[in-house]
Amino acid sequence: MARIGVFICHCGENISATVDCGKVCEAASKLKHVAYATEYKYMCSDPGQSLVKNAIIEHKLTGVVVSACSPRMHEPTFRKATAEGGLNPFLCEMANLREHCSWVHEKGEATTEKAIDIVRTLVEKVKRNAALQPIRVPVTKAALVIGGGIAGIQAALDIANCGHKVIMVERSPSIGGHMSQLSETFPTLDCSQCILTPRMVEVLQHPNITLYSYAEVEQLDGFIGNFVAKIRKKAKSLDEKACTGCGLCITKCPQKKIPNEFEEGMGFRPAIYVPFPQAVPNRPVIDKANCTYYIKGKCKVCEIVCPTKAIRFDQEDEVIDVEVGAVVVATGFDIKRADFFPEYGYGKLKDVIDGLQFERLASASGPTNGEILRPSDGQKPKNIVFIACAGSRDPAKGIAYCSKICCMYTAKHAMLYKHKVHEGNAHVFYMDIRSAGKNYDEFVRRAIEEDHVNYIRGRVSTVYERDGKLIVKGVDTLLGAQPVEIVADMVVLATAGVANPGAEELAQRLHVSYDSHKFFAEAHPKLKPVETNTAGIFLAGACQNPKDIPDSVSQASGAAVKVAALFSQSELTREPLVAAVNRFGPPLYSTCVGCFMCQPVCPYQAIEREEIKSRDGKVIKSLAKINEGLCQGCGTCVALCRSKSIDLYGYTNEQVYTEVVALLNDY
Amino acid sequence: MSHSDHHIERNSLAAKVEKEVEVKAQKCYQCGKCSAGCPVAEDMDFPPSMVLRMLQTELPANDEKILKSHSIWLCVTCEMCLTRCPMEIDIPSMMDYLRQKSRSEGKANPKAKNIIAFHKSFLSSIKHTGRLFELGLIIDYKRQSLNLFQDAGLAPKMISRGKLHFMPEKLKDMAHIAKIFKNTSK
Amino acid sequence: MKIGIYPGCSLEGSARDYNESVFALAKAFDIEPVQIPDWNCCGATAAHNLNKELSLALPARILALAEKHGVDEILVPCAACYSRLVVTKHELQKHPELKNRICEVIEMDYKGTSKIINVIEWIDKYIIPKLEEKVKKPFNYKVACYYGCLLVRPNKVLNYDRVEDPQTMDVVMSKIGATAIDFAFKTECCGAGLSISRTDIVSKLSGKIIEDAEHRGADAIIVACPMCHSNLDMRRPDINKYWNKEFNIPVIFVTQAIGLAVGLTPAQVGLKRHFVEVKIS
Amino acid sequence: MSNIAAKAKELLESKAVQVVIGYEAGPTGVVRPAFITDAAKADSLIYNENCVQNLAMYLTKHEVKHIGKMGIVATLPVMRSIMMLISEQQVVPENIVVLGIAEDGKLLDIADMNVMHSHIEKSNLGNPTKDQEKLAELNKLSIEERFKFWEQEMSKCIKCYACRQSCPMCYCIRCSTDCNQPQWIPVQSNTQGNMDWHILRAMHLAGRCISCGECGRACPVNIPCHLLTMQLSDQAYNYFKVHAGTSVDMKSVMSTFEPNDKESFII
Amino acid sequence: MSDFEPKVVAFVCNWCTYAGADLTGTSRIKYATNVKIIRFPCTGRIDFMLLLKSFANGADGIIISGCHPNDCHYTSGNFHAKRRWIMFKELMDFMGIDMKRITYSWVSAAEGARWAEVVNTTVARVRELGPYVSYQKMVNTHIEEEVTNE
Repeated sequence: MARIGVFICHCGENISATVDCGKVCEAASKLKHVAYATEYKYMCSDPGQSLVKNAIIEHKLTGVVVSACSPRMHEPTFRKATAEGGLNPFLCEMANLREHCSWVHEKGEATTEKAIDIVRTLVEKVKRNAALQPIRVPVTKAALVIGGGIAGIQAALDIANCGHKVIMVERSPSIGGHMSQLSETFPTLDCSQCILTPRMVEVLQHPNITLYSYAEVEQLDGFIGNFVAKIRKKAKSLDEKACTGCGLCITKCPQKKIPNEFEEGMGFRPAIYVPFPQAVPNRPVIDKANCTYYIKGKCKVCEIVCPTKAIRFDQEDEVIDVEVGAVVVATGFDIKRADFFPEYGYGKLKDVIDGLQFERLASASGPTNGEILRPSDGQKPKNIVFIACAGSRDPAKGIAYCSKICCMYTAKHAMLYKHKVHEGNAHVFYMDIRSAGKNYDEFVRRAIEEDHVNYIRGRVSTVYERDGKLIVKGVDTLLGAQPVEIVADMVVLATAGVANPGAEELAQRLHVSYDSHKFFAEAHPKLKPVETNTAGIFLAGACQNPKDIPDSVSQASGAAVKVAALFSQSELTREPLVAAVNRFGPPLYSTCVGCFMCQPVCPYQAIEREEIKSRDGKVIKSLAKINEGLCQGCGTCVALCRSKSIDLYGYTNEQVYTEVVALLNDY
Repeated sequence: MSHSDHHIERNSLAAKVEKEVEVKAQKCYQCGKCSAGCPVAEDMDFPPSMVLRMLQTELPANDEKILKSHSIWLCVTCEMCLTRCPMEIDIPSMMDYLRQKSRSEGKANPKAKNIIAFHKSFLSSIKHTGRLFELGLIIDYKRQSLNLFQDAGLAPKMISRGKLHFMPEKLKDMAHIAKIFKNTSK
Repeated sequence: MKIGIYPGCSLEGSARDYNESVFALAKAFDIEPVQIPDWNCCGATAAHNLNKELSLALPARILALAEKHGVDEILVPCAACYSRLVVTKHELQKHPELKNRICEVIEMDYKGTSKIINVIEWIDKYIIPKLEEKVKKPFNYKVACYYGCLLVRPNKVLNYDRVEDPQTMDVVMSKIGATAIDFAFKTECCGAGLSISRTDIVSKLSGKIIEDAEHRGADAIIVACPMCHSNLDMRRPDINKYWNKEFNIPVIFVTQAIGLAVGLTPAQVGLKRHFVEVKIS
Repeated sequence: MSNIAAKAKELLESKAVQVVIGYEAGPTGVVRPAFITDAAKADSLIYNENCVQNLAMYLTKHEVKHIGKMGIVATLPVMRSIMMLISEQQVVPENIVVLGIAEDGKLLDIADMNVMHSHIEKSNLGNPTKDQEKLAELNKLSIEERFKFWEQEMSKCIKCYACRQSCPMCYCIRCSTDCNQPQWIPVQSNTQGNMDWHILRAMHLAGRCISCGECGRACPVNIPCHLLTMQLSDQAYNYFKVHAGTSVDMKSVMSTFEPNDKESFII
Repeated sequence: MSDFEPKVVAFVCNWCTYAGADLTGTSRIKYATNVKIIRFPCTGRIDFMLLLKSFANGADGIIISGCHPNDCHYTSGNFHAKRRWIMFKELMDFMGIDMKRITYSWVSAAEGARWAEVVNTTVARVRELGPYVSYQKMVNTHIEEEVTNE
């Protein structure tokens, strides 16, 4: 038999000024199963809380209704007091007599009546509350960082420095990401490699970080605190322990004409290679698709010249399982290539290049040793045109968003060009200059005012070649949309930043959501920019949307803190207000019929498939199962389930139904 | 209370363009790519992106300027603007509408006299013969535009090459064509 | 499959050369396209500039006539007529109410069942498969294929070839031995319907096209549109005057070039009717 | 022997299926469902315009399922039901062979679900004409008149749940009507509770009803309850451009959404 | 009917409208006492049957309110709810159940004044419509009397 205690708070006079608390108390005491009702001036004060605790013990209460302010204010307070009184904290409910009653109504009969209705409703609800136990989940204190660009590096170092193990997986042979390709960085024009490489080395040497380069995450199972990742370590055809990184194999490899990815196709590399001299780890891999031995079965020059006999042609991919408690996704972004722009030359015009190619041209370690020379004939361009928003903010091409970084890097490119080719002219076609950031706008102004970059507001319609020159047909919209034609030697497209190829598949493997542009989706656009909808998986850097270096690093540190917070306890405790599918003994097992229509409804991928098998392994029944590690308790699946087989603790069907009935009927 | 309830009855030219040819001027963010690629932009008083900007203001003075502009008559419907417009704004359809509107309100730019005279001669040729009678078209155009000596040397050369007929080729069912013209004259 | 042809007004007059070459080529390949009986003018630029309903009704009559006579596929050699017909079909398909209204106007049934093809598609489908065996005199010239506006735009409606740097005509020309040069003005406008009313603009725009083709060393400009042809060929004296230059590059219809390659005489394909002398044959 | 019977015979003989669900003439000549397990008895299968029952409901019944692989004579609504049942994981495509019937009564060659998909895509997926007319008629009434109409109809309901039993999409092993904590639908029959039931049923079929009209035919007191689900079929298409039962992996109307779903009533 | 005080039940989500209604309180904005709130985690949790049960138990009007689109605490619960209400509304319309008795709204945690407005307009409208007897009285009609009527 339920024994409910009702505690009516005056909140000074905040409630009692318009609600006749005495009358509410009297009405409450007459409600069925109310064993005790009292009123007090400040229920949240220490004596007020003691009143609750003592009453629980004294009156052997089985449920508590504190009729005071909003539960959003003091529910934790009174649940704690209830627990201290020896009752399960989830057997305490609050009736909101202040924000929803005394403060919004005038003093009078109707206000008091409403207060009584509210109290009665919560009394009926609390009778049906269950003694819930917090959900405890063990936490594996190791983090998986996917992607070894600047965001992944930052996240990995921050987590490792908190004393936790980190496993970093990088798809290419070296970490460093796009940042390692950059020449200088805005808005300070310091050398990218100079600030990045020390951190790359730190990753390699950190005792808490295990680096798997040339590896990919194939599968991720489990849930927050308890993930198992399957990692494919692609065969490098190399015994990494034996290799000393002397580089002899690289110089001797006869296959030398493979377009160099790191140089954005503007240089060549052999089949056995390290992507760039400062690569980490600085050990070569054999690109099987282009290696003569793998193609024709003959060659083995590298094996012959290797002084330590480190080449392993028979090496196979290795797939390993790692257990981690959290995942940071930092897979970065890609850019649209010049061939995305038929009107600018279909990628057939050699001197129409993209921003990353320009970075390599401007880089001291690049194919031209930092000289700006155009790809077609190696001449120094006297007239250069930069086209901003090439692909970005272009719904017709399927990209409606602003890529955010192009305004800044275009200004940087123009500036670098002017610094290197003093006599040259740099023109920038732009639509808007978006340079919000510390010292950003000053940087753009410097390009215009000090380096005399010619900024023209308008888009380019077409670029075509004539006598080795590029004719750029644009417009100056600030001069009444006057057509502008520039005869240029080179054109640089600030192409849109896009999701990495394979981002969608990875998102599916990780069970995190992604947006229509295949960028990973944050859990909340404002308040959870680092979290994904899957608990325990966090985002860092440009895999979420195009970002510059400072933003990527900040977000990476944010993600690291989320991971560190998660790892600060050995067990994860969660409010047990989660959904559950009913279960019974055989032969019914559950009323769930396994239509799985609830699955797509769940924003957290918390609904799994459970198969009940007979002793001989035959599936007797398939039914939905809620992973309470993932469920956040929104209850959308509950309302959707036709057979009412799912229910939500704290807001069960019985509870909410009773609330409706109790609110509308006097008992 | 809802945001959609706040619709004010708009009576601007932009609103009419939106209603009649489903072209939303507000979509234009003034990148100018249309003007950059337009073959006749440099001859126009207002290049296409300017026309869109003027529409966006929804000011009667600008609406008036558009309808009285030379630009709308110079547009040759080459469709380059639409092809390259990042917002896929159908400028050619919009121009068609503006031309018709300009003429029905008697606001056609005097500089476009020849262009309009040509179009009118063209249609009247079809109206009378069902097909284009080129010699008739030229004679009628000269009459309408008063450019009596234009292209004087062209016709004899065409005739000598068998490219100009002296008699129009008439349709059998001319009554049908007449009916179509009647049914579409507003 | 019944193939009809809608020649359009130009082909009956100023573009007789094009007409002759289309029919001569068809005959050489044993094809007999049937003219859509009692066809009318499509309305061209004038109609859609001045009267939207008329600009749909005139092509709708042509399409309805084709349907009435059981034509499954209509060849429209004139790029301008092609564009008007395809756009009309598209508009009426997209707006059923408009379709009903236009049916009332033309007092005919219209369903939209006939397929409309341009001359390149026609060549691709009916000429190319038998071309190799028939080529007698390879067309060994450097050519600039000029597509103009209406063969490729509006590309979302026409859905034909790629809109920037189209290739179909280049491919066709390469099949008869020609070398198609890369050409910056493939789809730039020639000035179109302003030919008579604003000859100055046409001279400027067409001149740019001719200048670029000559500059790149082309022996001929290949076209598939009578309007482009008349602007580049018939207007040549005006163009030369405007540019103060002597451009001599001939402008040849794609059907004429193929005709010559398969052994038709210059007269058979109407070359004699050109203003700019065609010295190649 | 009809094509259907021949095909059924062939399937049974080759052991491609263990049972064929179809129609046969009962002793009084009334059409009834038939479950043929013996090839020799396949002859009794018929198909004519009286064969209107939606046989798909048997596909989820244990008594039929346990026999083995099932062949099923399937008109358009049955085919659409099968698509729904597959998409809702109640039927495994490998377990059934569809003897599709075209609109003209001819046997279709439904080799697999892709073939069935393209056949369904080509068909008219709207509500049957006579029901459309009735819907239009009701939609023309004033709101008070509609309420009167349904109040009158609902008062006749005897809560026999034949509508539920006959519906292939009502395959739950426990219906929400059988829930008593809380008791969503009152056990006894009164107009309000009856209406609650029919609203609940229609909502549970929103975006799932394939317009077979079986529920209406099954009702012993002739409540046109199929109009409720059909109205929602129309609306599901109207709002979300989804016809139920067209493919094996259709996006369910009620468990998916588009951020820009249009409505005009939320302020 | 002038002394008719409508009973209105409000089903609101915890994160937006419940918090918004709290703000109405902290801002001391007054509204009609007729509305009583039931808290849900999310509009996605609100079962349409609860609406029918409300009417059956004497409610004359109902308010459903949650986070504005894109603001859902659970990212998509309100979108699912929106679909559900679209279908529900169409069904109710078809059955002649007056949708003027149900207000659907998005009220954010910052819209305290808006909540008061939603409540007051709903109460005023329902007051106009009068008690929902046509629904409530149905509980007393049943098969026997209808059959005999036929």
